[in-house]
Amino acid sequence: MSESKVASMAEAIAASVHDGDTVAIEGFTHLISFAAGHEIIRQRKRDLTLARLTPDLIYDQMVGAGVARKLVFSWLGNPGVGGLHAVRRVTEGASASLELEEYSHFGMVGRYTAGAMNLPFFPLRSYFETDLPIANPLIRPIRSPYGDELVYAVPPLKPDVVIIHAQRADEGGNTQIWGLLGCQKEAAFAAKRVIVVVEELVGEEVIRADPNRTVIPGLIVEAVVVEPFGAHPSYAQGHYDRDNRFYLEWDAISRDARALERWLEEWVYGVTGRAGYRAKLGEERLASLRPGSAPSGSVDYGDYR
Amino acid sequence: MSESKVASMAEAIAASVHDGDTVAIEGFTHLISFAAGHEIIRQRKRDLTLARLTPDLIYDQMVGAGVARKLVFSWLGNPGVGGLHAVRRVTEGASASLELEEYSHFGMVGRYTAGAMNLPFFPLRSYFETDLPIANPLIRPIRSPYGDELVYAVPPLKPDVVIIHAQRADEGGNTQIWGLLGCQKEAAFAAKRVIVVVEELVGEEVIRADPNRTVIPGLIVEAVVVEPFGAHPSYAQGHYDRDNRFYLEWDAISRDARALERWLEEWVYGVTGRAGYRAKLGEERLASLRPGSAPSGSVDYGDYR
Amino acid sequence: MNALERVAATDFSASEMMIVAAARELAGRRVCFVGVGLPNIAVNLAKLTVATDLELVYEAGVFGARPARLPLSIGDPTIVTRATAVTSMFELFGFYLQGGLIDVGFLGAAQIDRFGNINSTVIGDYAHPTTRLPGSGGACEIAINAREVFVIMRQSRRSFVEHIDFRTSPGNPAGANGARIRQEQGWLGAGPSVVITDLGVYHFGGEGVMRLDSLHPGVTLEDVQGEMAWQPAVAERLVETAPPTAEELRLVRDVLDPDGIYTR
Amino acid sequence: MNALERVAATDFSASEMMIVAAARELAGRRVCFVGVGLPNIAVNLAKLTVATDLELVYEAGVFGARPARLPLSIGDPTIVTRATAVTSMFELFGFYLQGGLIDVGFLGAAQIDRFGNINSTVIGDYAHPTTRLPGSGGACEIAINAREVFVIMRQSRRSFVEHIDFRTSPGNPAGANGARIRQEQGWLGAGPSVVITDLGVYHFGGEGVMRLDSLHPGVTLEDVQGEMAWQPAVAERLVETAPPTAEELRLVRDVLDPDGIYTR
Repeated sequence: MSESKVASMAEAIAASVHDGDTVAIEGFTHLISFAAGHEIIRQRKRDLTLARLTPDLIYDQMVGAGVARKLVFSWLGNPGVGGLHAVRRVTEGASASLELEEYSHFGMVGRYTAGAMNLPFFPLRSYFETDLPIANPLIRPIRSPYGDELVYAVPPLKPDVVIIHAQRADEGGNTQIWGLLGCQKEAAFAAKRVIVVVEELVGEEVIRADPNRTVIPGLIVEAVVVEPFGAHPSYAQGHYDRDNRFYLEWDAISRDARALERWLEEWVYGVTGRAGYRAKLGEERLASLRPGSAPSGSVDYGDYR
Repeated sequence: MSESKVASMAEAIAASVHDGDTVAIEGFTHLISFAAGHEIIRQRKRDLTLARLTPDLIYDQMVGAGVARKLVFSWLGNPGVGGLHAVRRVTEGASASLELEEYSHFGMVGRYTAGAMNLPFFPLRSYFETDLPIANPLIRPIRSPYGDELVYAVPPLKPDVVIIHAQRADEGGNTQIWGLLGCQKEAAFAAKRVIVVVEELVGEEVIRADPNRTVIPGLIVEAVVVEPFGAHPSYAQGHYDRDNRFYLEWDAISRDARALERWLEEWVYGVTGRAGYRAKLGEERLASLRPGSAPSGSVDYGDYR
Repeated sequence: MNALERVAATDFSASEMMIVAAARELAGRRVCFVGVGLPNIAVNLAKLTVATDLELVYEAGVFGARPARLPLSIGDPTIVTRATAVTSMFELFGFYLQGGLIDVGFLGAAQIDRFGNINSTVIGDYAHPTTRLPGSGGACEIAINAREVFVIMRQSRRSFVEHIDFRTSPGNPAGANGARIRQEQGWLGAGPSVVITDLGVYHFGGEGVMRLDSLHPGVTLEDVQGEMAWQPAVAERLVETAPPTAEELRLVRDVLDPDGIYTR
Repeated sequence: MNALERVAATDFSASEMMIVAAARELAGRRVCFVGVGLPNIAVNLAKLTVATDLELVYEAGVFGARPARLPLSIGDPTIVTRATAVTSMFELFGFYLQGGLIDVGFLGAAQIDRFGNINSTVIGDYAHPTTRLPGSGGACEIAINAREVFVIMRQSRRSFVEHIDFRTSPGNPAGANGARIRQEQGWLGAGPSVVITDLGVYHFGGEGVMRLDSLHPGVTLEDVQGEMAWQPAVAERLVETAPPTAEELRLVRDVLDPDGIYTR
């Protein structure tokens, strides 16, 4: 772990995300890097293909801000609240302008897995007797070489950039996550470039004390960005809760293109990075999201000399 | 977690392992259930198909004791020492009598994974330009439905019984492992019946304090057997070291069919279960294998109310 | 008085009746794939009443959840803390669901037909829809790989339709053609087996067609026929759903949804 | 005096020369798939000398190992404690190796031919062999998926053969046919690129044939020809391998293998 990969968010996004790239900000409900999404908006990236199982508020904001050309996804919504209205505005009706490439959850997981494993396809028992292979001709049947059974295949997904939020990493990018793991590991290994955003930068010895907890090795990481509350309004297990108030507020904001524009002005373009966003949210709001304590306990790896 | 699945090794093996079954005692170098293997020998099971990436000393002992009809494997040897002589005696020359079904490591891992996932095959980039698909016609080429690329497929492996040694489990069979994970999880999910053997039985609250550490859910576990040092002479991370002296000694024992028979008499048939084996090894020998301490540290899951 | 007004005249809500009816259908089931909202409450009610050994699996990657509060979403941190196991989605969908460990999966739907085919993708044309819905998520693999599927949804002429606009999840694969398809494709599951609505409960007959088996208290056959686009098959002995017991209502109101988020 | 006796007359062993030569070949490489024994010492020597940024990956599932003692096997607990990451074999073989992250894999061999095809399966007929060897383990996927492969083995007429008895791992896929095969099968790797023996060092030419490039101190071309079953291609400028430096020997003897398990 020789050199440090620590960078500012502005540096990391400028260096790794280019117009036209396929970008995946992953994390299933948990650990969604809103901080990175906002920086991409601020840097006015264009023509991005945004991949993600669940285009959440963050992609609704990015689509609303005009960075995206296309979505690759499996479930489109504001979880527990309703629809994504900025996305709906450009996908419904005669003037639908956002390209969609649609799978199921396991199909997306399989695509990242095939990408990570350098496989030309991933097989799964899904899609039988549905219209999904018609809507998306990249979902293709394949016969087993044993007994002629039919399954479906999805193609590998290898994003140019994958951005992962995590509880902690060391300077070399060795990253540990607990709580929901989603498909962050598969997505990161499938990526050409990985940016890790963390709540906390820790010493290498903290990572090395519990190597089974490491989800992403520094080997595949381009940059480590330290951004406490960087997943707000989503959550970071053990650090803060989902800020549900914002998920509810977004429903109203996103229904109105001009309200959305004002929100971006105020909370994205108008703040100085994530520090500005945190300051604007205020200490009290952030403190109200802190959970009580539920320690994992420690196990012993043994010292073998 | 209503009823307890705790059983004695004799009960668990009698209930789950039947003559003619396919049995996998998994664990890569780490956590190999010698205790279960010895009980299978003691109960004089016959015609077993033994599956395992690395038929180690335990399968050499089981083959020497006459329980096996066939091996399914990827690497045959006494790791760091040399060959498995009991296996060699029945696989070399004109009178070779043990059936072999041979893959590579990743092929075996892929077979368990396909078994666990109920897939009719698992694709991998292996076997190109080798004689393995000739030696084993179950290794078959398959064309990608994207761009016509060729990869190889292996068929699912669904053992009747998979036996896993672990550091700890609760009464319901929820099992936690740290250190090398091998392919125990994939093998266990592929199995019809799973026996978990543990160093330590812990309360449900210990497991629930660190749910990301759980490798095997009680849902798929038939029986939990408590057997400290049950992986000896292999090792259990944090509990004891590999007893390399025995790996070296076995080389000489297994070269001579009669010495092997005497060893089985003394250490398997002649002891009363694993407790007898531990007593015979002696406190001093066991104590010499204990490592120093290297704690993982604790993380906080947060209490969300 | 229309159906919903008549139901409103009882001392429980239509949502409460749906939840209670769904919970009762879980009797004897062991492992359930949980969605948030009505299914979450139904499953937890079953665990407290008819299926005390029920194990809950959340698609976010949680087995054996023990939530300390009502989860706000399917990935709420409260389902993680003190769970039995937390795992990747690869493993959850691959080993648990596709591996055949799930007895019952719950699905909602925007549209359903008499065969249990479900649309949760678009209303209108796929390329230029009038309404863009969430899409499959895990629904299509749940429908195929769970041993059986319970559908829970409100009933209307717009949702119980003759032809769905998009087939997101396959229906009940019974009948001769279904048997062939299932064998050729190695399906584990029986597809949708129960549909629970605010008006009644349906099961599927041998030919894979939805059959009305019970009407919730205060609902007539005419009410049901008025809220669907086809003439339903009706059980020979159409019964009235037993109303929620006092204990069921207490559990729903005091324990599972004290703020009435899902049940009012 | 034969070759090995002449080598013995130097102040370092043939094993030490092999290790040092192998370590030097790792200059500029970043990620190495480590086998235990000679490769382990070679890789660790490289990390202390010519490739200080080298990352070690063990097939047992360990990345960034920091062993506190010489590991007894490829799965020794000392490679786990204080490693950077420990993972399943599915992930290790799938994401790290097949995913293309490994620059160099090390293989041993019972037999090798001039194209670098390797046998570690059987001597004799497959069904009734005279010697049953370990088999592939990970060798066949390492040969295909590592960006390049270093072979380290002792040389003799029994091991450097005209025709190997079983092809466990494919050789160097250079030349026209190789290019076609590689594209059709999407190979990432260049196959075996270096063979280091107790007598010398070989690389592979454009046609994928092993070429003797250097002779260890005290070894002659005749010695080498005496220990292989074919007439080797020889570099235009055949050189003598630089003998181990005092520092290289100190590291091997005092730091990496103080008990002389692998190097005497």
